[in-house]
Amino acid sequence: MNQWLWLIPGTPLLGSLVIALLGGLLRREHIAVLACLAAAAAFLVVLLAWLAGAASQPLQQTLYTWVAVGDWRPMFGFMLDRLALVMVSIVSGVGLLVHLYSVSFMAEETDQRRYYFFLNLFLAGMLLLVLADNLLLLYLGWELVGLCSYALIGFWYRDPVCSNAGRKAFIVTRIGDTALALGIFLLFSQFHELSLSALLTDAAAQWEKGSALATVATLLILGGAVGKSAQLPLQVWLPDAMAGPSPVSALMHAATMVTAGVYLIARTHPLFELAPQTQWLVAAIGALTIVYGASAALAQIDFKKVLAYSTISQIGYMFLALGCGAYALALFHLTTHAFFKALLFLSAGAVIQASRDEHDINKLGKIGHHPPLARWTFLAGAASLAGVPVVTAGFYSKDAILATAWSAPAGPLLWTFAAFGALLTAIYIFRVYLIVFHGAAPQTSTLSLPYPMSVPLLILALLSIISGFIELPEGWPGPHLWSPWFEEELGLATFPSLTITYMLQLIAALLPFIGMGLACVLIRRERANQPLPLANFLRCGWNFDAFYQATLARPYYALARGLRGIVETLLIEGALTRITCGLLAFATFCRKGVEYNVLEVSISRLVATLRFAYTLLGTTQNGVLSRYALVISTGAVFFLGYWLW
Amino acid sequence: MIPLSHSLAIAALLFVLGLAVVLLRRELLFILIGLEVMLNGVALTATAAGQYWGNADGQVLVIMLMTVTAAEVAVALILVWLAFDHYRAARVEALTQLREETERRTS
Amino acid sequence: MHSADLINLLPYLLPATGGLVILILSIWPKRVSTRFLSTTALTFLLLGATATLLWQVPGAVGSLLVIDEISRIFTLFFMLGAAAIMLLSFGYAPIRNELHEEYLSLILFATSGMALLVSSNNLVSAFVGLEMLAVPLYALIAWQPTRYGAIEGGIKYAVLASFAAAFFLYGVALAYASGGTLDLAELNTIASSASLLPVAITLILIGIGFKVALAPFHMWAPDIYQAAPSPITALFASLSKAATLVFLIRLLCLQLPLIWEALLPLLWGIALISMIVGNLLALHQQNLKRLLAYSSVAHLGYILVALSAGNSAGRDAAIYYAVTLAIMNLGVFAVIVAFTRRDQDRENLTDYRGLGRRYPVLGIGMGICLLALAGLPPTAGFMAKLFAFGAAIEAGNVILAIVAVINTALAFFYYLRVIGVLFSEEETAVGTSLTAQGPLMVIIIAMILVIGLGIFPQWLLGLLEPP
Amino acid sequence: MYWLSVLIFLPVLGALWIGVIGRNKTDFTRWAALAVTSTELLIALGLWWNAAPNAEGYYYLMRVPWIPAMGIQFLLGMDGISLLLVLLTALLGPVAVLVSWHAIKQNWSAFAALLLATQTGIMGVFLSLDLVLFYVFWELMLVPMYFLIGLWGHERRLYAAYKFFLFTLTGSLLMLIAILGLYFIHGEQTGIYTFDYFELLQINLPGKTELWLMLGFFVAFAVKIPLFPIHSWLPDAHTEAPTAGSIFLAGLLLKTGAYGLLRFCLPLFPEASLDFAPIGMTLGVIGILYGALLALVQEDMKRLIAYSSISHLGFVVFGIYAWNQEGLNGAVLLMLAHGVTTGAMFAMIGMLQERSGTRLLTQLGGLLSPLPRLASLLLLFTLSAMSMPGLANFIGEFLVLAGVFQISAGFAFAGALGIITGVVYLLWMYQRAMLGEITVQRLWTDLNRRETVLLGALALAVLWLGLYPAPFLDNLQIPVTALIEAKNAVPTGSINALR
Repeated sequence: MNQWLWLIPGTPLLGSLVIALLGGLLRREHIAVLACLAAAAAFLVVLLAWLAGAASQPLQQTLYTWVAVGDWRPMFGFMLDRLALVMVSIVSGVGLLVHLYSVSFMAEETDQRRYYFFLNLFLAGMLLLVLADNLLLLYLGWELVGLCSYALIGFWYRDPVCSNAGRKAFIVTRIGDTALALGIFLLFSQFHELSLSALLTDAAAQWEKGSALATVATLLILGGAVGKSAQLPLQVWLPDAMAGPSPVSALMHAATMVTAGVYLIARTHPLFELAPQTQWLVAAIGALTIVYGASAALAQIDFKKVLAYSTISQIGYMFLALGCGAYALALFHLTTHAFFKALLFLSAGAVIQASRDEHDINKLGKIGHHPPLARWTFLAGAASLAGVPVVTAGFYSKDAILATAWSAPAGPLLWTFAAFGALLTAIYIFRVYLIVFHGAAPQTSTLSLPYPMSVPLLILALLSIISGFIELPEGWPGPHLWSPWFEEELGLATFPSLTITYMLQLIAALLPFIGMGLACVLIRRERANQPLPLANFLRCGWNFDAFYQATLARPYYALARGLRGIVETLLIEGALTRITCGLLAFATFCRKGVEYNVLEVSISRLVATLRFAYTLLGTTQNGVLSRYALVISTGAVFFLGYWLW
Repeated sequence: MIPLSHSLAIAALLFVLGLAVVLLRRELLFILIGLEVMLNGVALTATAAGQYWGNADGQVLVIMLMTVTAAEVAVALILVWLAFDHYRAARVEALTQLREETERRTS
Repeated sequence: MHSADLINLLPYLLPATGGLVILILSIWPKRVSTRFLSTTALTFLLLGATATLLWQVPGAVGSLLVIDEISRIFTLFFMLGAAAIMLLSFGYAPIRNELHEEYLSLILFATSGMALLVSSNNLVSAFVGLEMLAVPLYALIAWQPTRYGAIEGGIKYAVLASFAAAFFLYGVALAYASGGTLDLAELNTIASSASLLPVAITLILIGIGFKVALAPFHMWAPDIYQAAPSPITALFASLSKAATLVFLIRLLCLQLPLIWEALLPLLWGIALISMIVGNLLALHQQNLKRLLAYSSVAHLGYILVALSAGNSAGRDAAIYYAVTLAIMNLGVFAVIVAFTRRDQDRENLTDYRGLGRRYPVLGIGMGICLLALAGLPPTAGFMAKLFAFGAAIEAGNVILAIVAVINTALAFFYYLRVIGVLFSEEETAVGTSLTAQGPLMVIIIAMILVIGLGIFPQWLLGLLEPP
Repeated sequence: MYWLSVLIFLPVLGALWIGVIGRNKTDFTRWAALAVTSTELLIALGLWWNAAPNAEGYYYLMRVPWIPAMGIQFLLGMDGISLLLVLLTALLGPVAVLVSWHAIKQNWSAFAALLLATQTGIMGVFLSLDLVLFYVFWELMLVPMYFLIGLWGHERRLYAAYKFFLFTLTGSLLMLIAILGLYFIHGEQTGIYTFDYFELLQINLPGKTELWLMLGFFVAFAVKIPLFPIHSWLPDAHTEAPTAGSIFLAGLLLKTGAYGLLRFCLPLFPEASLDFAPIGMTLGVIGILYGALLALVQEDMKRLIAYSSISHLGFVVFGIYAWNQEGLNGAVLLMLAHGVTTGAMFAMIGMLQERSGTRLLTQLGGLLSPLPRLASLLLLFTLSAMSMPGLANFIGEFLVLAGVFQISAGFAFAGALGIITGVVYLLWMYQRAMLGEITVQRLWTDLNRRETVLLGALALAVLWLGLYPAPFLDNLQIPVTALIEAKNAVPTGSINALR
C-alpha cells in the first residue's frame, strides 16, 4: 500500500488536470462525471488504505527530493498515520458526497469546467495538506486550498460582491499564512529540518517547557491556524465567503478547509505542549469564538450566514478542545461537525435553490414549498448541531469537550463560555429551522430532489445521527473506541471527577431543550407580529421580537450587536479599511512624492543644471574673433602663471 | 655686449605689444599688423639667442619664420580682401555669422 | 646626403611633388580633366604611402627628422587618409564643381606638412610642418567663398592660427634661448638645467593646444567645423588633429620626459577643463558639425587624461586614441558628406531625421562610429578609453578617471540623441539622391577598422611596440 | 570548450544573417529568428545534459588570449549559476521571438537582429570570466536594447530609452574604474597584470580600497537590479518597451545585476561585502516593500509588473546578502522563477494589449468569459508571482526568507510583509482585468495555437520550478559552497568596520 499513497491526492489532481487540459473536448455532464470519478477514486484508495492496515501501522511514501539545498533535502513525501487517516477519510468522503451533490446542483451552470477543476484541485490540495510529512509540503497544500477557496468563492465573478469576497478571503487567510510561514522559518532556523516527525522529536528534545522560542513558534503557527479556521480575530472572511455556491460552502467552509487549522494544531501538538501559555490562548480563543459566533448567528437573516457564523462557533469548540489538550476530542468534534455542517449546508442549498436563490430566511419561510427531504435532513443536522442528547452525534462530541474544558486551567470560566455557546447554538439553529420550515405558508410541497442530491443528504443525515456512537461520554457504559485508538498519537484528554462530569453532562443535555424552548417562544412572539422597538435593527434585518428583547435580556442582544457591530465592523473591518486606505494613501504619496517629486525632479534638476551650464558656456562663444583670441591669451596667462607661481 | 636677458626682455615686450594690438583693435588689418609685431618679438628673441649661443640655428629660425609668415599673411590678406569684397566690412564684429546661438535653442 | 636619406625623404617629397605637378598641370595650355588630376593626386599619395614601407626603421634624416614606427604608421595613415578626404570631396555636392587643381594640391601640401610634423625631431622642422599644414587649410576652409560663413571661417582660422603660431614660435625661440639648440634630443640633455625650458614648452603646448582644440583654446573649432566644407572638416577633425597630437606626444613623452613630468599638473587641468567644457557644450547642440567639434574637444580631454598619467601606458593609450579618434571622426564625416544637400550641408539635427532608416548602411555606419566615439565596447573607442582611463588609474589619478567616466556617460546622451534622430520615424525631405560611392567606401572601411581595432587592438599596439 | 563561444556568437551571427538578407522578408525573418533561438536553446540544454564539474565547480572553461599586452583574455566559464541563467536566457529567446510574431508590425528583420544581438550580450555577461570581457558584454547588451525600446516602443519611448541607457551606463562606467583599480592593484601586488577572474580572486586588498572598489561594482549592479533610489529607469523602460523588450529586460537584464553581485561583488571583496551586507539587506527590503506598495497604485499593467519586479529582485538581493546556503540558493532559484514568471506575464500583457488595445486596468474588466484560456493562464502566472507553493517563485522566496531568518528575524518579517502586499496588488490587478463585468464589447479571440504553445511551455517551466526544483538546485551546490567558504575565510576581526 505504501507505494500507492500518492494516489490519494493524485487522482483528484489528475482529474483536475484532465479537466483543465482536455475539458474543452468534453461535454458538460461528462466533466461532472469525470470529477466525481476522480473523487470516488480518491475515496476508494482511502478505503483500501483502511483495509491495508493503515489504522494500525502508519504508511509512508517518499516520491522524490523536492528541494536540494546543501544538506537540507526535504522530500515530496506522504505520511498516513491515524490522525491523517481520519482526516483523509472525512475529506475524501465528504468531498465525494459534495461532488455528487454538485452534479445536480450545478447542472444549469455554464462554466462547469472551471467549477470542477477547482473542486478537484481543492480535494487534491486538502489531501496533500493532511498527508504531508513535512511542513513545506503542508504549506503547499495549505496555500492550494486557499487558492481554490478564492476561486470558488468568486465563482460568479461577474458579481463584484463575489470576487471581492474571494479576494478578501484570500488576503485575510494569507495574513495568517504568512504568520505560519514565519513560524516555519523559525523552526527551520532552529532545527534545520522541516520533516514533521524529526522536527517534533527535536523540539521535544531541545526546547524546555515554556521556553520563549517555543511560545513564539507556536504563536506563529496559531496565527496560521486562526486565519484558516476563521477564529477570532481573523474570522471576518468566512461570512462573506458564503457568496460562493452552496456545495463549496459545505465542503470548504464547513467540513474540511476551515478545519485545517485544527488539524495543524493537532499535528504539531508536541510543540504546543511545550508552550502552555499558547495552549491556554488556543483554548481562550476557542471559548470566545464560540460565544461570538453563536451570538452573531442569532442575529442573521441570511440563511447561509447563520450557518457560517455557526461554523465559526463550532470550530471554536474544536479550538477549546485543542487548548485543553484533548486533541482526540477536537478531532471527534471535527468529524461529527463535518457531517452535520455539510448536511446543513447542502440541505440549505437545496432549499435555496428550490426558491430561486432566495437567501432571506423570512422570505424563505413565506415561500413555503421546500423539498421535504431537505427539511428533514436539515432537522437532523440541526439537532446534531444543537446537541440533542443521546440520539445525535453532535451531543457526544460537544459534551466531551464541555466536560474536558472544566478541568483545564480556568476551566469553569471556559466551560461557562462553551455551555452558553451551546445554549445559543440551540436557539439560533431552531430559530432558523422554525422560521424557514414552519413559516407563514403551510408546507405543502412534494418537490423531490434528484438522486445525486438526495443520496448525499441521506448519507450525511445518517452519519450526523450515528457517528457519535463510537465514543460514548466519559463514565457511560458502551463503546469507547475513539480516544483510546488515538492515545498513542494524541494522548488522552483529562476529565474532572466523575460526579462533576455527570453534572456537566446533565446540564449539557438540558441546554438544547432550553434553547429549543426559547426558540419556540422567540418564534411565537414573531408570529404575533410584535413590533420591534429599535428601527435600526429592523433596517439591519435583525428580526427579533419583543419577547426576545424582554426575557432573553437586553445585555445579550447588546452583546450580540456589540460583537457584530463593534468587534467585527468597527475594530476589525474598520482597522482593515483604515490600514488599506492608509497604505493606499502612502503608496500614492510615494508615487507622487518620491517617484515624481524627488526622483524625477532630481533628474530634471540635473538636466536643467547641465542645460544652464551649456547656455552659460555657449554665450561666451559669441563669434567675435577678438573674444576668441582673448580667451586663448587668458589661458596662456594662466598656464604661464603656473610656472611663476 | 648687451646681456641676453635684456634683449629677451625687449623681445617679450614686443610680443606683448603685438598681443595687445591683436586683442584691443577690432580692424582685421590692424590685427594682422599686431600679429606681425608678435612675430617680430619672436624673431628678436631668436636673433639675440643665436648671437648668445654663437650658432646658426637662430638665424635659420628667423629665416624660416619670415618666409612662412609671409605666406601666411598673404593668404590672410586675400581672405580679408574677400571679406571686404563680400561684406563691405573689415571689422571683426561684422564676422559673427558663425557663433553659438544659445538663446534661440531652448527646446 | 646618402641615397638612403633620399629614400627616407620620399614620403615627404612625393606629396609635395604631387602638389607641384598638379599646379603645373593647371597652367597647362590644354584643359586637363578633373578625373586625370584626381588620379594623379591619388597616385602620388599612394606612392608616398608605399614609400613609407621602404623605410629602414629606426632611421633619421640628419637631425631634423626621426624615422620610427610611430612616424611610419602615422605617415601611412595620413597618406591614406588624405586619399579618403579626396574621395569624400568628389562625393561632396556643394563643391564638386569647384574642385580645381589648387584644391587637390593644397591637400597634398597639407599631407606633406603632416608627415613632416609627425617625424620632426627638431623644433624648426616641426614649425615648418605645422605651417605647411595650416596655411593650405586657411584656403581650403574658405573654398567656394559664397558658401555660408566660408570667408568668415577662413579669416577666423587664419588669424587665430597665426596667433597661436606666434605662441608656438615664441616657445621655440625661448627653448632655443635657454638651450642653444633646436634639436629635441639635445634639448633633453640640458632639460634639467635649463630653467626657461618648461616655460618655452608651455608656450609650445599652447600653440599645439590651439591646433588640437583643447579647452580653453577650443573656441575656433565649432565655427571652423561649421564653416569648412565637410571633407575639409573631416581633415581637421581626424588627420590634422592626429598629426599635431603625435607631435605633442613625441615632444613630451619621447623626447623631453623630464619636462613632461613637470607639466603633468598642467595637463591634468587641461584634461579636466576640456572634458567638461566639451561635453557641456555638445550636450544641447543642435548643429551636428558643431556638436562633433565640441565632442572632439572632450575627446582631446580624454587623451590628455592618458597623457597626464605620465607613464608609458598613458603614452601608448594616447597614440592608440589618436588613431582611433581619427578613424571614427573620418567615418562620421563621411556620412555627413554622403547626406549633404546639393548646395549646402545639413546643419541641424532635424535635417537628419529618418535618414538612417532610408539608407541603412550609412545609418548603421554612422551609428557605429558615433557609439565608438561614445566609447561603447567592442569598438575601438572603448578600447581607447579603457587604455586611457587605465593609465590614469595606474598613475593614481582616480579623481580624473572618475570625472572622465562621468563625462563619458554624459557624452552618451548626445551621441544617442544623434542616433535617435537618425533612426526616428518621421523623415525630412531627402533632397539629393545619394549616388556617391566615395563616402560609402570610406564609411565601410572606417566601420571595419573601428570594430576591428576594437576587437583586436593589438594590431595597432603591436606595431607600436619598440623592437 | 568551444561550445561556450558558440553559445555567445550564434545569436549575433544569426543577427547578421537576418539583418543582411532579411530585409522586407518578414515571414522568413520570423522563422529564421525562431530557428536561431531554438538552436541556442538546444545547445544550452545539451550543455546542461553533458555538464560535469571540475574542482572549482566549472562545467566548461574556454581560455584564449585576446590582448596579451594588457593581460586580457577571452575567458569563458560556466558553473552552476551561469548554467541556470544561460538556460533562462536561451529559454526566453524563442519566447521573445514568438510573442513578437504579429506584435511587431514593421522592420521585422531589424527587430530580430537587435533581439538576437541582445541575447548575445546577455549570454556573454553570464559566461565571461575576464573582467574586461565581462564589461564589454555588459555594455554591449545595452545598445540593442536601447534600440529595441527606442524604435519599437510605445509613446514615450525615446525618453524611456535614454533614461534606461544613461542610468545603467553611469553605473557601469564606475564599475569600469573599479575593474581597472583592481587590475592595477593586483598587478602591483603580484607582478602579473591580468583581468583573469581566477587570478583576481587571490587578491588581498586593504580595507578602505576594498570597500571603494566593491562600491564601484555594486553601483553598476544596483542600477541593473534595480535597488530603491536608482530604480526609476525601470518602470519607464518596461512600460515603453515592446513586449519582447520587456521580457528581456525583466527576465534577463535585471538578472545580470544580481548575477554580478554573486559572481563578482561577493567573491572578489568578501570582507567589504560582509561589512556591507546589512546595508544591502536594508536596500533589498526597501525594494521589496516599496515596489509592492507602488505596484498597488498603478493603472498600467506593465508598470505594475515593473514595480513587482523591483519587489521580487529585492528578495533576490535579500537572499544574496543573507549569504548562507538557503539565501543564496533561494536567490538564484528566484531569479529563474522570476524570469519565467515575469516573462510570461509580460507576454500575456502584450497579448492582451494586442486584443484590447490598452494596458490600463481601468479600461479592462470581465475578460474571463470571452478569454478563458488567457485568463486561466494569467491566473497561473499571477499565482506564481505571488509565490503560491507549488509554483515557481515559492521555493525561491521561501529559501530566501528562511536564509534571512537565520540572520535576522526582523528582516524576514519585513520580507514576509512583502509577500502579503504582493498578494494584495496581484489579486487586485487580476480582479480588475479579468473579473467583474466586461467593459468593452468587441470580437474577442482567445489564445491561438502559437500563443498557447508558448505560454504552455512557460507554464510547464513554472510548474517544474515549483514542484521539482531539485535538479536546478543541484547545480548550485558547488558555487554556493564556494561563496560561503569565501565568507568564512574573512578574518573575524575585520567585521563591523562599517556597522
